[in-house]
Amino acid sequence: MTSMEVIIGIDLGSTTTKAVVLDIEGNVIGRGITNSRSNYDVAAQIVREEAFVRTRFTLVERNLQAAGGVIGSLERNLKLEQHLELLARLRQAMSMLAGGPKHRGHAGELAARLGVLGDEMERRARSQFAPGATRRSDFFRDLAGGDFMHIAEGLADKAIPFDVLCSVFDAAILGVECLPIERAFERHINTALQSTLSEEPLGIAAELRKAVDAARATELVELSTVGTGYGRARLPFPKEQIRSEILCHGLGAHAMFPDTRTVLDIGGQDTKAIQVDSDGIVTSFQMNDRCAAGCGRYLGYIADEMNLGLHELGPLAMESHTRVKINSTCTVFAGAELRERLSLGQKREDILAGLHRAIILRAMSLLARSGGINDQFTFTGGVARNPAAVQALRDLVRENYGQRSINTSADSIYTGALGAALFARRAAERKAA
Amino acid sequence: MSELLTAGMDVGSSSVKTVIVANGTPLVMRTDRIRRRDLRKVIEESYDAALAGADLERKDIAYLATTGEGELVEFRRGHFYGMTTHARGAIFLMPEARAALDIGALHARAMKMDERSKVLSYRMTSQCASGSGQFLENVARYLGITLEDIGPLSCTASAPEGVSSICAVLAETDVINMVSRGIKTNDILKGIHLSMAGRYLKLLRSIGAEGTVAITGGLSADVGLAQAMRERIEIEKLDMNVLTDPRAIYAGAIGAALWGAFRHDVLSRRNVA
Amino acid sequence: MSTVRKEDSMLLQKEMISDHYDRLARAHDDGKKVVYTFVPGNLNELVRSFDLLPVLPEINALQSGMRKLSGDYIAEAEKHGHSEDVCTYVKCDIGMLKKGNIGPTGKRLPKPDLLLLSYTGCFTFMKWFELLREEYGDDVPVAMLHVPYQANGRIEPHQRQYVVRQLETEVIPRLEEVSGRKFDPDRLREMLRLSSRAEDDLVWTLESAKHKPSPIDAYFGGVYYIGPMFSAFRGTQEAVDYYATLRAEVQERLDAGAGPITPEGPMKNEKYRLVVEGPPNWTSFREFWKMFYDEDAVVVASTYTKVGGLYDRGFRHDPDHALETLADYCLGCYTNLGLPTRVELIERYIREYSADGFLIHSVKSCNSFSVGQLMMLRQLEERTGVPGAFIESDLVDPRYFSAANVKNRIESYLQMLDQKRGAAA
Amino acid sequence: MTHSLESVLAHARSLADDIELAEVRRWKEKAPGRRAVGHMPTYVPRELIHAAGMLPVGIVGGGDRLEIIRGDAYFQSYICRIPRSTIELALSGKLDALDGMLFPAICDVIRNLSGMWSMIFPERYVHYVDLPQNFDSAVGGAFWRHELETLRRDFEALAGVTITDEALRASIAVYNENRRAIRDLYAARGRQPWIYPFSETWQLLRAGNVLPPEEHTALLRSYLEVAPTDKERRDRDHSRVVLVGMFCEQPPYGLLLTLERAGCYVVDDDLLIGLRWLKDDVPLQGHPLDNLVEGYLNHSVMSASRYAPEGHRGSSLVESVDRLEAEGVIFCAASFCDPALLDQPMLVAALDRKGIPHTEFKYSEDTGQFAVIREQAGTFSDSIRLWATE
Ligand SMILES: Nc1ncnc2c1ncn2[C@@H]1O[C@H](COP(=O)(O)OP(=O)(O)O)[C@@H](O)[C@H]1O
Ligand SMILES: Nc1ncnc2c1ncn2[C@@H]1O[C@H](COP(=O)(O)OP(=O)(O)O)[C@@H](O)[C@H]1O
Ligand code: SF4
Ligand code: SF4
Ligand code: SF4
Repeated sequence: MTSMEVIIGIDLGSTTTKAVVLDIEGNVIGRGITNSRSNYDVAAQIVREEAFVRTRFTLVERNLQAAGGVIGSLERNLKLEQHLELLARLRQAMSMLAGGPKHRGHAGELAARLGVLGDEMERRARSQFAPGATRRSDFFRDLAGGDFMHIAEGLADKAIPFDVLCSVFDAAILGVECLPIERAFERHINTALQSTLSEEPLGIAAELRKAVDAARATELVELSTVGTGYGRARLPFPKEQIRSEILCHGLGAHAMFPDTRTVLDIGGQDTKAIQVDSDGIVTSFQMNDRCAAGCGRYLGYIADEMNLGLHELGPLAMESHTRVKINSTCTVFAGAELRERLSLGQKREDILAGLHRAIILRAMSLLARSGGINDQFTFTGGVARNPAAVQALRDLVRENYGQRSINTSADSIYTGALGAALFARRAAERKAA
Repeated sequence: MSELLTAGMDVGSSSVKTVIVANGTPLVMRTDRIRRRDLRKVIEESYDAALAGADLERKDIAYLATTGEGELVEFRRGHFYGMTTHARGAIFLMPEARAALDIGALHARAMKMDERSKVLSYRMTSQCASGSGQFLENVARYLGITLEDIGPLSCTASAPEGVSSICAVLAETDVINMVSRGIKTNDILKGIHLSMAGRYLKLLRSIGAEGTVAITGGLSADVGLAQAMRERIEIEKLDMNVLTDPRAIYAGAIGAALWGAFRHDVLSRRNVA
Repeated sequence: MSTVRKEDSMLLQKEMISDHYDRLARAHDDGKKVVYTFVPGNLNELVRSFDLLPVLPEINALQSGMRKLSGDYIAEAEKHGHSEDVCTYVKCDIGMLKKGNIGPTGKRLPKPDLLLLSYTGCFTFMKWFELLREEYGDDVPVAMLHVPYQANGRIEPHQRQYVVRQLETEVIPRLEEVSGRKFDPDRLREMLRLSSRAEDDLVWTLESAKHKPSPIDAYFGGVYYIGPMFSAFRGTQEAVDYYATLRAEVQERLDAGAGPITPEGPMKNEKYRLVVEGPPNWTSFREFWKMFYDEDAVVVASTYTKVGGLYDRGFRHDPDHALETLADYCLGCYTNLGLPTRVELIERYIREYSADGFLIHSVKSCNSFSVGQLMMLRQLEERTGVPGAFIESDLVDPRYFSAANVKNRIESYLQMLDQKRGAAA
Repeated sequence: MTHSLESVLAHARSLADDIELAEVRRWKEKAPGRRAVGHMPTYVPRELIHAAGMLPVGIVGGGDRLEIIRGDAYFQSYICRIPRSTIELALSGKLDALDGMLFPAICDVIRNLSGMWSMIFPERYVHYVDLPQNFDSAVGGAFWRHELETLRRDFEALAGVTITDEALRASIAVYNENRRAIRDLYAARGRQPWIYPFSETWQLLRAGNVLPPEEHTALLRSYLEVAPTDKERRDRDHSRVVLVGMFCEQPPYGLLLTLERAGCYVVDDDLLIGLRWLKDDVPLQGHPLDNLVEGYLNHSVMSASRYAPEGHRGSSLVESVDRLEAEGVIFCAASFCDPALLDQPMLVAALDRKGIPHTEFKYSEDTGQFAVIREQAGTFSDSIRLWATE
C-alpha cells in the first residue's frame, strides 16, 4: 500500500466549514466544504473527509494520462452515493420519530406519508445528480430540505398538517448532520465508477479502474494541520495548531493573488477588511461581528424572505435599472422594509439592488477604517460568490478609489482554509528542519 | 337606546387584528396573519370577515379606529397610536394594571398609565430586533416547533441555557450549536425567555413602571415568557407583577375601538351643542 | 525578596487610600469640609492648603468598575433617565449616589461642600457637576474653572492668564468661603515643593520602562503607580514617601534584570513591547491584563498615565510661581492637548521606548479621548512604520466589554507582530 | 418684488439641501478674490468674517443622502454622525469652496475634529474658537476679547484686507437685521404654527447657512409675507410642542414631516441655534469688539454647551413653554450627542417640577425609518389631545 503525506487547513466558519489539502510541495490537491450548523468537531471531521474525497480524485487525475470529463462525472456519481446514504439515514431517523410518543395519534398515517416522501426525495435526488443537471446547493441539508418542503406541501392535509411533517424533518436532519460519513471514497467509488461507465462507455475503462484502485489504496498521512475561523477555539487542536482567521485570510489571499494588498472577506456572520504587505503578512485589519447586518446572513435572511435560493439573489438584483435606497440597518427590519416596499409596488430587483449596495456600503466603511483599498484588491468569502455583491463593490470602489484591480475567484470561499494550510506547511517544514 | 358599535383594527407587521365592540364589550375578535400577502387586501378581508361574524355591515359601525400601521386603512375614521391603544386595551382587560408591555413581531413597547389609561410615560425598542417576536419565531423555526409550543415547553425547563447572541438573525446559529451540544429544547427556550425578560424588565424600569404590568401583543400568548419575567422579577426583587389575558393579543385593537367610541361621543356631543 | 518589597508600595498605597476614605467618612463629624473635583486639572495642593478634603468621583467610578458594581449603578442611572449613550463614569457616579453613596471601601461618602468644576480636557465634566448640583440641590456651591484647550500645541500667555484670573476671582474666593480660612500662599508653595519631588520619582519610574526588559508595565501597573499622584495625595509628604518606596523597588528589579510583576507573579520573557493609548477597561481589568501577560506582552508607555498631569516632557510644579504653575498644570493634562500634539507624543513614546507595536484602546464613554483615535492610528503607523491595533470597549460598562472579541483581536495582532518579525529575521 | 410661496419654498429647499456648497461657489465666482469661511454649529462671530468681505458658511454635516465611505475610517460607531459626514464632504472635495474653517467649543467631538482637520488639511486655515465659560467681563470677557482680536487678525490676513471698526459696525447691523428676521419668524410660528409649519421654517433657517446674511434676511421677509396667502393652511387638532436637542447635528427632513404628521405643532426649537445665539441687537455705538463680547457674555441663549450657573438650567425652556403656551416638550437629540443627552435629565427635572409633559427619542442625520419616532410622537400627541380637557 502506498502512502502520501498531506497538509491540511481547516476554516471553521460561522456558516460553512472549509478544508484545504496540500501536498508536500504546497499544491492544492483537495478542498471540502460543509455547513457549520452542527457540532464543530463533527463539522471539522466531515469537511476533512470531504476534502480527502476530493484529494483522491486528484490522485486519480494524476494517475491518469487523459482524464477528460470523466473525473467530473465520477465525482458527481460519488456525490450521489453520499447523498443517498444520507437520505437513507434521514428516512430512518424520520421513521423513528414518527413512531415516537408525540405522534401516537397518527403514527400509521404519518409513516405512510413519510414513506411516499422518502421515495420521491430519492427519485428527485437521482435526477438532480443526473448528467448535466444543476443543484441548488452543495449541502445535503439544503437539497434535502428543499425537496422535502416542496413535496410535503403537496402531501399535507388536515390529517397530517404541513407543520407536523416539517417538525419531523427538522428534528431528524439535526441528528443526521451530526454523524460523519467515513471513508466515503473507499466505500462508494466502485458504485460510482459503475454508474459512470454505464452513462457512457469509455475507452479508458481499464486504465480508469486502475487509477481509481490506486487512489483508493493510497493512505493519506496528515503531516500537519492548522485550524482557523470563528469556531477555532473549539477545535480539539493544541494552541500552536490554531491561527487567527485574519492572518489566514491574509496569507490565503496572498497565495491566490500574490499582488494582493487589501482583502475583503464577507462571510456569514462577520466581515473583515485586511491589509497585507508583499509577503502576505497582515499589517492591519478591521472586523465586524455580532450583528447580522451587512454580513452574508443578511442576504440569507432576505433570500428566505423572498423565497429564493441564495444563488438566485445576485442575478435577480443585477436586473435592476433603478436602485432603491435602503434605510434599515437591522437585517430583520430590512426584511420588514422589503415587505413594505413590495406592497408599495416597488420592484423586487430594485429593492434587491439597494440591499446589496447597503451591504457593500458597510464593508466600505470597514475597508476605509482598515486603511483604504490598495491595489490589488481581493474579495473573498461566501458573499464573493454573489455577482450583485461583486458588482456593487466594483461600482463603489471605482466611485471612491478610482481604478483598482479587483480579484475574485470561484474558490475564494476557501481562502481562510488555504491560509491555514499554508501555515501548517510552514510548521511541517520547521519540524522537518 | 340603540347599541353603539365601533371597530378597532391593529395593523401590525406580522398580522392584522380586528375587533368589534358593542357598548364597551367586544363582540368579535380576529387575527389574520399577513404572510407575504398584499396588506391592503388582508385589511379589507379581515374587516369584512369580522363584520360578517357579527352579522353587520360597514355602515353599522359608528367609528372605525385604527392603530399600528393603520394609516394604510383608507376607510378609517380616526387613528390612535400604538401605545395609546395598548394602554387602553390593557386597562380594559386587566383593570388593575398600571403598566403595559406590548411585544409584537419587531418591537417591544413599555408604557406606564393611570387607572383611566392615561399614558404617563413610555418607551419602545428601536434599531435592533433582538429579543422581539421575530427573534422567537426564528428560534422556533430552527428548533422545529410551532409558536404555540414555545410557552408550554419553556415552562418545563429545568436547566435554562444562557444565550450569547441576541441578534434575531444570528440566534439561529447559537440555537443550533446548543442543540448539537445536547441541550434540551425546553432549556434553550427558557434561556431565551430569560434573556428577553431581562431586556423587557429594563425597558419597564426605565419608564418607572411599578405594580401590575399587563403583557399585551402577540407575545402575551407566550406563557413561558410571562413565567420567565416573573422569575426575574423575583430574582431582581422588583416591585412588579406580571399579568396576561387570553385576549391581550387584541389589546391594541380593543383599545382603538374603545377610544373610537370615546371620540364618537365627543364628536356627537359637539354636533349637538 | 523583590516580591516582598513590591508589596511595600502596594500596601502603602492601600493604606493611604483606606485612611483617606476613613477621613472622608468622618469628615463632617470632624468638622471638615469636602470638595468634589476631577482628576485632570485637579488643584489638590490648593484644596489641601485650605485643609479641605478632596473627593474624586472618577476614582470612585473606576473603583466601582473594578469591584463589579458599576453595572448596577449604571442601570440605576439609566432608570432615572440618563441616556445609554453618554459617559459611563457619570452614570456610575450618579447611580452610586442614588444607591446611598457608599464609597470603594464600604464607607459612606460625605455630601460635597463644594463642587470644584475644573473643566480640563473634557466637556462632560461640566455636565457631570451640573448633574450633581441637581442631585444635591442648589445649596451646594460650584466653583467653575474653565481651562482653555491647547489647540495650537502650546500654552498661550492669555490662556494662562485666563486660568490664573479664574483662580483668583472664582476658585480661591469659593475655597475661602467654604473653608472659612484665608488663602495662605506659603502653605501652597510648600505643598507644590512636595509635589515636584514626588513627580520626579514618578517620572523616573515610568521611564524605567525604557530598559529591556522593562521592570514595569506602564499601563496595567502604571495605573497603580499614578494612583497617589492623580488622586488625593499630590502635594503631601505621604506621596513623596510612596514614590520613594516605589522607585527603590523598581530600581531593585532593574538591577536584577527582572520584568514587571503581574497578578500571577513576575513576568519572565518580555516578547512584545507595546505603547497603549486610551484608558483601560475597569470591569474586566484583570482579564484584560491577562490577555497581555499570557502572551508575554508588556506595555512600556501609555498616555492614560498622563491624564492627571503630563510630567515626562519636563513640567514640574513650580513653587515660585504658584498660580501660574497650577494653570500650566491644568492646561497641560493629556486630554487637553490638541490631536497633533497627542500624535507627536505617542510617536516619541514608540521611538524612545523601542516599542514593537502600539495599541489604541478606545472607550465608548469618552469622546475626549476617543474622537480622532482612528486617525491617530493611521498617522502613527505612517510616521513610525510600527503597526497598531485598535480595540473598542468601555470604562465601567460591563456590557461593552466582549472578552472573546478583545482576545481575538489582541491575539491576532500579536501573531501579526510575530509574523512580521519572522519575515524581517 | 413679490414671490410666490412656492418659489420662496423651492429656493429655500434647494439652499437647505446644498451640502455641496453650490451657492457658495456661485457667490465666490461673482467677484475675483472672494473668500468663504466655514464653521461648525453653534456660535461663531460671523460679523467678523462678514466685515472682512468674506462669506460665513454654516456646516451641518451631510444629511441623509450622503453615502459615508471614508468618514467611518475616522470615527467609531459610538460617535455622532455630523463629524463623519463633514469629513466625508471635505475628503471628497465638496467643501473646497471654503478657505478656512472654524470649530466653536461646543463639545469634545468638534474640539477634536479641529485637530483632525489641521492634520488632514495642513495648508488650510483652521481655528478652534474657544468660547469662554466664565461670564465675568474682566475674566471671561478679557479672554474672549483676545480671541476676537486673534480672529480679526487672522481674517484680515486671510482676506487681505483691514477690518475697520466701521466695517465691523456695518456687519453687526446686517446681522442685527438677520437675527431680527429670525426672531420674527419664530414669533409668527409661535402664534400660528399652521401657517408657518416647522418643516418649512427649518428649511428657511438652513438657507442661512450658505446665503449671505442680507439675502437670507430678504428670503425670510418674503416668506413671512407670502406664507399667509396660502388659504389651504388651516388650524388643526394638533398639539403644541417645543423641541429640544437639535442644536448641532440636524434631523433628516423626513423626521420633521413625521412629527407634523403625528399631530405636532412645533412652536419652538433649538435648531441652528448659532444663527440666533445673540438674543438682542448688538449696539452699534462704542467699540464693536467690546459690544460683541458684551453680547456673548450677557445676551446669549442658554444652551447645553455652555455652563449654566446655579438655578439656570431649564429655566429658559420652561419660560419658552409658558410664553408659547406649549402643551409639551419633545427631547429630540442626535444619538451619541453628549451635550444634549447629558443636559436632558436636568431639563426633564425642570419640566417635571412644573408638570409639563415631555417625551424623548433620538435620531441621526441619516435616520431613514421613522416608524418608532412616529409612534412615540403620535402617542405623545394622542395623550395630550385625549386628555386635554383635564
Ligand atoms: N452560491 C452562493 N451564492 C451567493 N451567496 C453565497 C453562495 N454561497 C454562500 N453564499 C453567501 O456566503 C455566506 C457564507 O459565507 P462563508 O464565507 O462561508 O461564511 P463563514 O466563513 O462565516 O462561515 C452565506 O451567508 C451567503 O450569503
Ligand atoms: N403563542 C405564541 N408564543 C410565542 N409567540 C407568539 C405566539 N403567538 C404569537 N407570537 C408572536 O407574536 C408576534 C406577533 O405579535 P403582534 O403583536 O401581532 O405583532 P405585530 O403587531 O407587530 O404584527 C409574532 O412575532 C409571533 O412570533
Ligand atoms: S437584530 Fe438586527 S440590528 Fe440587532 S444584532 Fe441582529 S441584525 Fe443587528
Ligand atoms: S468623557 Fe472621558 S474624560 Fe470626560 S468624564 Fe467621561 S471618561 Fe472622563
Ligand atoms: S451632535 Fe452633539 S456630540 Fe455631536 S458634534 Fe454636535 S454637539 Fe457634539
